[in-house]
Amino acid sequence: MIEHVIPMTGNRPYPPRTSGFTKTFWDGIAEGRFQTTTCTDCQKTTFPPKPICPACMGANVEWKEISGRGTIYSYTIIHAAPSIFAHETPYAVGIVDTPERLRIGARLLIPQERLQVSMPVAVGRMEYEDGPFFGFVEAEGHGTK
Amino acid sequence: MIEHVIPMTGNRPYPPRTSGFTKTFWDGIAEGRFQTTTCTDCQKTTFPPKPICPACMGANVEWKEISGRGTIYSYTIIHAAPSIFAHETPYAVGIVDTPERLRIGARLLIPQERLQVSMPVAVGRMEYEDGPFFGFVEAEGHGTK
Amino acid sequence: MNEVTLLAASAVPVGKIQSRPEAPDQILEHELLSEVVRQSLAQANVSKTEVGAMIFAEPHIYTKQKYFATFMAGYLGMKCEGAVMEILGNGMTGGLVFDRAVDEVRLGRTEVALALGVNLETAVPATEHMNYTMRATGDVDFQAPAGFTPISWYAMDAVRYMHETGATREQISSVAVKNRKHAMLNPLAQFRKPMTIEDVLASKPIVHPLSLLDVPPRSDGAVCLVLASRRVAEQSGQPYVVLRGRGSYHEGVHQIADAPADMIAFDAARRAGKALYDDAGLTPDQIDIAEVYAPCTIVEILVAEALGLLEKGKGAEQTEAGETTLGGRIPINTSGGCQSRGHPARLTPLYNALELYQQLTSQAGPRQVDGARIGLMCCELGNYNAALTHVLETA
Amino acid sequence: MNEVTLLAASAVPVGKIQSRPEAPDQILEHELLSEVVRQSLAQANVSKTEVGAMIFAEPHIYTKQKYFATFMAGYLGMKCEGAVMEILGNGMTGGLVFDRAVDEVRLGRTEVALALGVNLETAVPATEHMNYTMRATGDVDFQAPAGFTPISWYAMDAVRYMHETGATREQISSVAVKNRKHAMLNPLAQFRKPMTIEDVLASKPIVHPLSLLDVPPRSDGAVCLVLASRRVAEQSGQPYVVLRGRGSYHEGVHQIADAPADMIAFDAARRAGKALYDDAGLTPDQIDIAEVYAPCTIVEILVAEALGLLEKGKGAEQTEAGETTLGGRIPINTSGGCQSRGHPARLTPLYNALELYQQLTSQAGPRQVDGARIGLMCCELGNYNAALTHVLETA
Ligand SMILES: [Zn+2]
Ligand SMILES: [Zn+2]
Repeated sequence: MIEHVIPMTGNRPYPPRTSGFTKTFWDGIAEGRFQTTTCTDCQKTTFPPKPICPACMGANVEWKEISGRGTIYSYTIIHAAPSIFAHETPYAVGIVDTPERLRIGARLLIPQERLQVSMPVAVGRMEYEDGPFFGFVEAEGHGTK
Repeated sequence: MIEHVIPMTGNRPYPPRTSGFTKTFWDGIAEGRFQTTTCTDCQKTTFPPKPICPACMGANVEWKEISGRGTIYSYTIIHAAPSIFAHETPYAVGIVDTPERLRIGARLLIPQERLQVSMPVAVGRMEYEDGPFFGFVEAEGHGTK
Repeated sequence: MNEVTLLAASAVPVGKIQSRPEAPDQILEHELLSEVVRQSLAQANVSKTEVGAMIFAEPHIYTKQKYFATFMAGYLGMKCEGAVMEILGNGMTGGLVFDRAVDEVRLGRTEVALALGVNLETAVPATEHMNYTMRATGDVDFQAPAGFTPISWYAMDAVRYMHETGATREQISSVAVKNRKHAMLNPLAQFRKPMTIEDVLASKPIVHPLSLLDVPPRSDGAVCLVLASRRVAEQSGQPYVVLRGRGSYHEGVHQIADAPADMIAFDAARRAGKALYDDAGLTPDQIDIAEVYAPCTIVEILVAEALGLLEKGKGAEQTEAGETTLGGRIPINTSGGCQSRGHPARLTPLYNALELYQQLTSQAGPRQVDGARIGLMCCELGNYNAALTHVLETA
Repeated sequence: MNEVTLLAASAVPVGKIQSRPEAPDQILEHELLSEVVRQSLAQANVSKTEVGAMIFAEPHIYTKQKYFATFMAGYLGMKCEGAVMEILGNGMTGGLVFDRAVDEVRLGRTEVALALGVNLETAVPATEHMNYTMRATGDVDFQAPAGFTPISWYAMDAVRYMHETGATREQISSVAVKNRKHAMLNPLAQFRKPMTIEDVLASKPIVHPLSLLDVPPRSDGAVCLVLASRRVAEQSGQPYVVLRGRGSYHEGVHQIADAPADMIAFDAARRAGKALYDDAGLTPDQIDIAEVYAPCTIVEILVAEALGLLEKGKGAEQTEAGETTLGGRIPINTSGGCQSRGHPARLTPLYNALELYQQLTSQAGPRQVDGARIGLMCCELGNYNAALTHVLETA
């Protein structure tokens, strides 16, 4: 479940496209579910979600909700951005590894001075004016140390 | 010498670029000279003009004025054009072979019903509002038969 | 060097697939192609771990995902010891993709290579698309400003051919009627309704003397071919065809030479054809079927003449007489050709290879050419200023 | 198969070449490249009629003349029995161009092939250019919307490397200082003024922890290499180098895997390196010099470690200690590398090959590595998710 909501200013600088297939994912983000696909033949879970299984090339996949928790494998702070993102600089992006053995690249909505490798994070919904996107925030309880 | 001037409406739909090298050609068009380059090593004349010789790959070329006369090798009338040319449709383009043994692709400013293979033509300056381009008109004296 | 086979070929039907920018559900390039790859591997009965190279036709600029080849390698999790790359070369794009995929197997860099791509363009109006393509088929400073369009060069071939040979417009357009007959039998074809010569002649003028039904439609497509070593092909238990030869020639010209020359001889095709016949040890009369890249009706005639499949200067007449129709002496473009099978430009040569695969493995259904064992394909750059030829043979 | 040599290499100095749209005198892509081709053929002492293939790096979208390869074949009147084509593949573009040109000679399709291209982009602001390139270095729907930039992935390599190894920012940035020292001796380099580690550390932050002088500048370029059969090379009377081996690997990942993995091992480079050493019968310690595709300082360290040229986890420290500097144990990027020689992205691997050619034929002037006989080059896709390696040797 997506517990965190982060208000964002303006529209999404580069809105994702939605296909008949990925609609399930994006609708889920809007509705508070963080989901991806798992192969019902070989059990491989993959992210981003895919209509075919990249492990066995089968076409039998099903959606499942994932924890949305993970730890930062690495991160960076972007000072020089594409012009469509310039108004959001500096912003942090990172690589998050999850307990489902997924690796996800995403925006990190975490103060720069707190960012560190191995920090626990949780998925959040970035609430832009024209629609949502996903990112990660510092996991609750982590900030107390 | 370019004897014919054809008034055109508006700006050139797709204006050619001018380099330090091709400036001589485009200035010539504006000033009434139809020119190209000849290799001073192997005497090859080429069109469009080039700073290197495509016959011997030498770099010794000189500009020379050419007759601007020729005959139509083939032609077509374009009814479905790129949008930037749509307002000029239908228009004719063709392939002109010249006495200097050059082959030139260009606009043919000739009434459709008169167009024919082997028709003698002469170079003309298309006078757009933002600058000139070259094309071919029916050679004088040809129309009398 | 390794012998190379074509072991499988899958594609979506040619047609209008690209979604408009405002459509709520977008057709995504990678989803479309992934399914085709999946089908082709199933058809080939090879596992994804055997694939060691992926050669892509570069998608059009309209396709959002850039560096599509390496993206797809990631999307499919395809580990490759051979090349993962995108190729561009006008109408030859698909042919070069095929050729390079073959080379990866030939050179032993992998035993299985994919030749694949996606072509999405139909949601962009033709008049806008041409603002871009006119910069590809002419000198942008000396020819594009005159208003040449890509197919205007072929139209000039037609005018000249009619002038030199006395061929009629009806004879040239009979190519389109013949191709429609073929397309009616091809489930992958874009246009499958009956069509007469009167329909062609009455269609909207596009580039004199060619009308709407003489020229290619706008088409989307997605295709994947599986090239494999003979060893893998034999072990697969699936039908396959063998690459018997190839030829290639670029005459050092872009659209028109800088000096008078015989433009309608399609000399590059003649030379690439000769190289092919020499390489394969064949003569033109031994070819059972041919799939040639021919966006316009006139082009099919000229390339077939240059390849020795039709008689020089008589190609239009011979086409009208049915020599290239299914059941005729030398069936050409049994797929339906660019006019009716459709013309997803950067993939057309790959769809042509698919047609040869189906014919030479006797999987062409109602359009099957009886006893077809040797098939030729040919594609081009510019106004056939370059040609690339391959001959495939029943295993 | 034919043995292949690198017989000549010409280029314009890397720098800002592209003209702004409003400039009265435009730099034309074909005029720029034609002169480089002319020089390379003169240097190789081969006539244009011997050239039988031209493999191009596809120019950027900003280049007006489309289907540039076949246009150039026409502009130069270059008749070719081998391939005329354009290739695209991120940072690997130039490497794939080199590799395919080599293959045309290797397969006997020609005795002389050109590997060439033009990269014009500097008149387009970086912030605009990135609106396009961000779609190449990530999933356009799942990653691009987060704001990843092409070099942000390398920055994350740096953060992780520092975390795992304890390497310092100063050690990583010592790559840039070393490369500037090299560039000061290279007339083709874009930046040749003296520079200190303090300059790097004080430069504007770009992608933490990398600053302006850790990352590549915007660069234009034009380059042409002449690949030739051993027979042609010998007859030329000119100095040349021999291709001794190659390796290639794509790990089936685009930027990041879909599962946790060691991102900074650059496993594709390790495997392509192993394939190279096996093919050439060499070990890493036999390499005299290396030119590696490394847009950012950290990348040079990681790829050198993966190729066995530096010790795993110690590359930053060894670089700071001067092991990869001219005069050091294994000079890397004697050209000045991406940071100082410059980074015309689609041509960088071709400029790297040019540097090896000059070094291995003892034409590198004041930056000549004494006794350099064996040189390695390596380029990549994504975040080194794929690597292509070649080793060249003095004839
Ligand atoms: Zn599976
Ligand atoms: Zn000359």
